Amino acid sequence: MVKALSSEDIARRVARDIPNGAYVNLGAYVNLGIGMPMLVADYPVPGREFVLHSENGLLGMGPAPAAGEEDMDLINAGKQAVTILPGGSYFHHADSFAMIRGGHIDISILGAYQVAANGDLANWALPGPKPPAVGGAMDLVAGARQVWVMLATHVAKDGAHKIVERCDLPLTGLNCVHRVYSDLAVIDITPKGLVVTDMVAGLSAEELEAKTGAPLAFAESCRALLSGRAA
Amino acid sequence: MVKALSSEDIARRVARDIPNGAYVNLGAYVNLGIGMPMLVADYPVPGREFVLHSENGLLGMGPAPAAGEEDMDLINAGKQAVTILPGGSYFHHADSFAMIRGGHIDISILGAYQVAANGDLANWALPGPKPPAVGGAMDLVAGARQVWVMLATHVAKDGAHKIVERCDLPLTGLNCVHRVYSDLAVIDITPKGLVVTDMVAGLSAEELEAKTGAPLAFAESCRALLSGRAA
Amino acid sequence: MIDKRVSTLADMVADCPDLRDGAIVLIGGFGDAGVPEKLIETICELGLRNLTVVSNNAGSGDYGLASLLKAGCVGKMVCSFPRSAGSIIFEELYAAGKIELEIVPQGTLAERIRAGGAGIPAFYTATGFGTPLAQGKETREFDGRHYVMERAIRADVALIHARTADRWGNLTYPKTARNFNPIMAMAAATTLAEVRRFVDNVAPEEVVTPGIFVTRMVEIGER
Amino acid sequence: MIDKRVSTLADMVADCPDLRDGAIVLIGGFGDAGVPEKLIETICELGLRNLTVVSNNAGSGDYGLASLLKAGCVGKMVCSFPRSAGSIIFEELYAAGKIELEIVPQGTLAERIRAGGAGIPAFYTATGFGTPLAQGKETREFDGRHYVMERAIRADVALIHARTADRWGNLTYPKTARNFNPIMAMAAATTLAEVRRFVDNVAPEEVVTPGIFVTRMVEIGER
Repeated sequence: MVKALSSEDIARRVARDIPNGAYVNLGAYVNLGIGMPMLVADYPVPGREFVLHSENGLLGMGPAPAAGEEDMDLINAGKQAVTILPGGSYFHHADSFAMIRGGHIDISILGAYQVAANGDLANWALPGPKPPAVGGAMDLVAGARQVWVMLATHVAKDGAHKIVERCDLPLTGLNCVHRVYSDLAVIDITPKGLVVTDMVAGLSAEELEAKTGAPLAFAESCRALLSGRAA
Repeated sequence: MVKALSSEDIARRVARDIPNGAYVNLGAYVNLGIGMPMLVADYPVPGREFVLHSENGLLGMGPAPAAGEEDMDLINAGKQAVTILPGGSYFHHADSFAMIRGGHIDISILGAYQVAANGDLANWALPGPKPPAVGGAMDLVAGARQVWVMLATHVAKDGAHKIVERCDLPLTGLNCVHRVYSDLAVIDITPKGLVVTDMVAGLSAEELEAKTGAPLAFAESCRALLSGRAA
Repeated sequence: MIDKRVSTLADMVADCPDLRDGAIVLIGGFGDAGVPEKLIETICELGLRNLTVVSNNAGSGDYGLASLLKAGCVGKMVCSFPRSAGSIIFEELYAAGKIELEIVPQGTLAERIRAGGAGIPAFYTATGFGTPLAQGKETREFDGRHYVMERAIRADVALIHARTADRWGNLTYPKTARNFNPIMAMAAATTLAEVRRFVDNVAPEEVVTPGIFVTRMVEIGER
Repeated sequence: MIDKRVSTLADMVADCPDLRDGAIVLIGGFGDAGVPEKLIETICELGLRNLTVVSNNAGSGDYGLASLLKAGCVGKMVCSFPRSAGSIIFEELYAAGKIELEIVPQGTLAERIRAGGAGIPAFYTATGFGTPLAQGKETREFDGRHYVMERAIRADVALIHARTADRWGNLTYPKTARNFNPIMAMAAATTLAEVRRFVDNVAPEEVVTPGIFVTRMVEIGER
C-alpha cells in the first residue's frame, strides 16, 4: 500500500534538506515561493538556522503572527502577515532582487505546473481569459543558486503528468530546476536527466515511471531501497 | 584699470547665482568639485538654502569643522574633513552616483584646464608621466542638469587660452558645460557659441576677446555695461 | 528655506503640472503595504485620462489604485502581478479590453525603475530569457550565458507612501511597506509623498530616501 | 546557529580559499575613510602575488592599501583616482612599469560593482562617451543620446570596513566611511569585514548591508 506524503510531510522533508552554507555557521538563504513552499517556514529544523528571504524586501522572515497580532506593514510575497526574526532586515525591491539576481539566494523553493527533464519550468501562466501574472518567479529561477520545486501531487488531478519531457505551458525559465519534491518521490534533475533519490514506501519503480512523463534513473540509495522492499 | 576677481569673489558670485528649485522652497542640489569649487561652500546666501552633494556619499555638506573637531569618517570628495548640516544624509557610492547620473543634481561646479565654445570640457588629464586620475568628473558632466566651470584665471599663467575653439587636452565630456565663471567674466555657452553676460569693470570687449580663444557675443545686459563704461 | 511640506493632499495634487492626461505614474506599494492610498484617491478627483500606471499589483477591492482604475483614469498598467485576490476591477477592465497590460517580471520591473532613477538607459538580465516575456526583446550572450536587454522606466510622477519625513524630504518607511517606494521616488520628474508623520530631522544614517528625490509631501497621520 | 564572527583577523584570512594568487579583490574606502586597513595589513602577510585590486584610490602613505602595494602583492589596480596626496608607493610602481592601471570614472566604477552584485552583466551609461576612457568600448544610441556599454565587476573577495555588526552579518557604517563598502560587500564570492564593534542585533530598519552579503567578520575596536 503506497502512502503518499501530505504537503506538510513534503515541507518537513524539504526543510530537513536545506544545507548549511559553505562555511561553518554561515547558514543558508532561502526564498519560499507563494503557496505550498510557504509551508516550509512551519518546520524549523532543530539545531539548524537558515534565513528566509521574502522578495518584497525582508530577510529573516518568521512564522505567521498570532491572531490579532497581524501588522499589515509586515507581509510576505503572498501578501500574508508574517513576523521578523532576530537578525532580520528590511530593504527595497531593487536591493531585494539584487540578492536574487546576483546569486546570493542559496535556494529558491517554488511550486510548478510542469517541470521538464531538462530543468525547464512552467509555473506562471495557464490557458484562459485571466490576465497573466508572473511576480518574482522568473527572477528567482534565473538568479538563485538552486531551484527546488514542490509538487503537492506527482500527477495532476486529471492524471496529466507534471514531470514531463518538454513543458507545453509558457515557460518561467530554461534549465533552471535542480530538484523536485513530490508526494511520491524526490528527483534530482541532472545533465543526464531525472534521477530518483528517494521514494515513498510501497511504491515500485514501474509505478513511479508510469506517473512521470520522462525517463527516470534511480540513484544507488534509491535502488537499495527498492531492492530492500522487493526482498 | 581692470580689477580681476579673486577666487573668493568668483565663489561668492557663483553662490549668488545658484537658483531655487522649480517649486517654491524646493532648493537646489549642487555638487562642488575638488579644488576651487569647494570655496562656494564658504559663501552662504542669506535667505536661500541649497543642499551640497559630495560624491563620496553625503548630502547636506557643511563647512569645514573647527580645528581639532575633524572627524575623518566625515570627509568630502577632496578627502578633507567637513561637517553635515541638519537635513543631511549618508548613502553609498552607487546611490550617490545614481543621484548624479540620474539627473538629480541641479548644478555641478567644476574646475577646468580647457573649455570649448561647443561646451566640451577637459579637466582631468595633463601630459606627463603621472598616472591619470579621473574621479567623478566624467559622471558629473554627463549627469548633472547644468555644469558650471570656475576658472581662477581667464588665461593660463603662460598666456595660453583656457577658453578655446576646440579642446586639445583629453576630454572629460562633450557639449556639457553651460556656463563659465572666470576672474574676468561670466560666459554662457549656448548653441550659438559663447555669450558674455557679465564682465569686470574697466575691461573692454576687445581685451576680453584677446584673452579668449573663441568668438564672443555679448548679451544685452553686458552691452549696456560696456557702453555705460564707455560713456 | 527648503520646505517640501504641503498642508493638504488636494493642494499638493493641484500644484503638480506633471499630473496630466497621458502621464506615466509610478505608484509604490506591494499588495496593500506601502500603497499611497490617500494620495491616489485625491488624484482620482482630478479626472485624468489615459494614465500609464506602473505598480507591482493592479489594486484590490475598490480603494487605492482600484479606485483610480474604476474612475477610468488608467489606459495602461505595467505590473508584475495583476491577479491578486480581490483585483476585480482590473480583471473586469482587462476582460472588456478597456485597459492595456504589460507584464514585467518583478525583479526586472524593480531594476528598470531603479535604472530610470540612476540614469542607466538599458541593462541586461538573465530573467525571462527563453520565455514569452522576452519575446521581441533583444538578447545577448555574455560569458556563455544568455541575457535579455531591458530598458529603464522613467515617469512623470511618482506617488509614494512613507513613515516619517523632515522638511528636506528625507524619508523612512515602515517595515516591508518600503518595497517599491524608494526606487520609484528616484525615477520620476516629480515625486509626491504621503507621510504618516513629519519629524524635525531624520537621523542622517537612517535616511532611506534622501530628500533630493522628493518634491512635495503631506502628513496623513498614523493608520 | 548562524554566527559569522571570527576571533582574529589572522584566523579569518587563513580560512579564506578565495584569497589566492591572481584573485580579484575589492577594497572598500574612499581616501582614508572606510578603508579596512587592519584587514589589508593582515592579508599582506600572506605574501600573495598578482592580485587585481579594485578600490577608488591607490592608497597613501605606507599603511593600508599602500602596504599591500609595497609588499608586491598587486599586479593591477582598477580605480578612479590613484593620484591622491601621498600615493607615493603606487606612483613609483606605476612609473617603473611594475603595475597595470585601469582608470574608471568613479560613478561607472561604483555602478559596475553594484551590477556585479546585482547579477547585471552589463549596462549603458553616458559617462565617458567621446573621451579616452571610452576608447575600445562599445557605444550605442538610445533616444538620441550616446552611451557606453560597461561590464559588471565581480570579485573573489571583498574587504570592507563597518561600524557595527551582529552575528548574522548585518552591518552599519560610520558616516561617509560607508562609500564603496556596501556595494563591494555584494559583489564578491567571499566578503570579509573588519567591524569596529559587535552588537547583539542591528535594528532591522537600520541595517545598511544585510547579512546575506557577509561571509566572515572580526571586531577591531573603535579607532
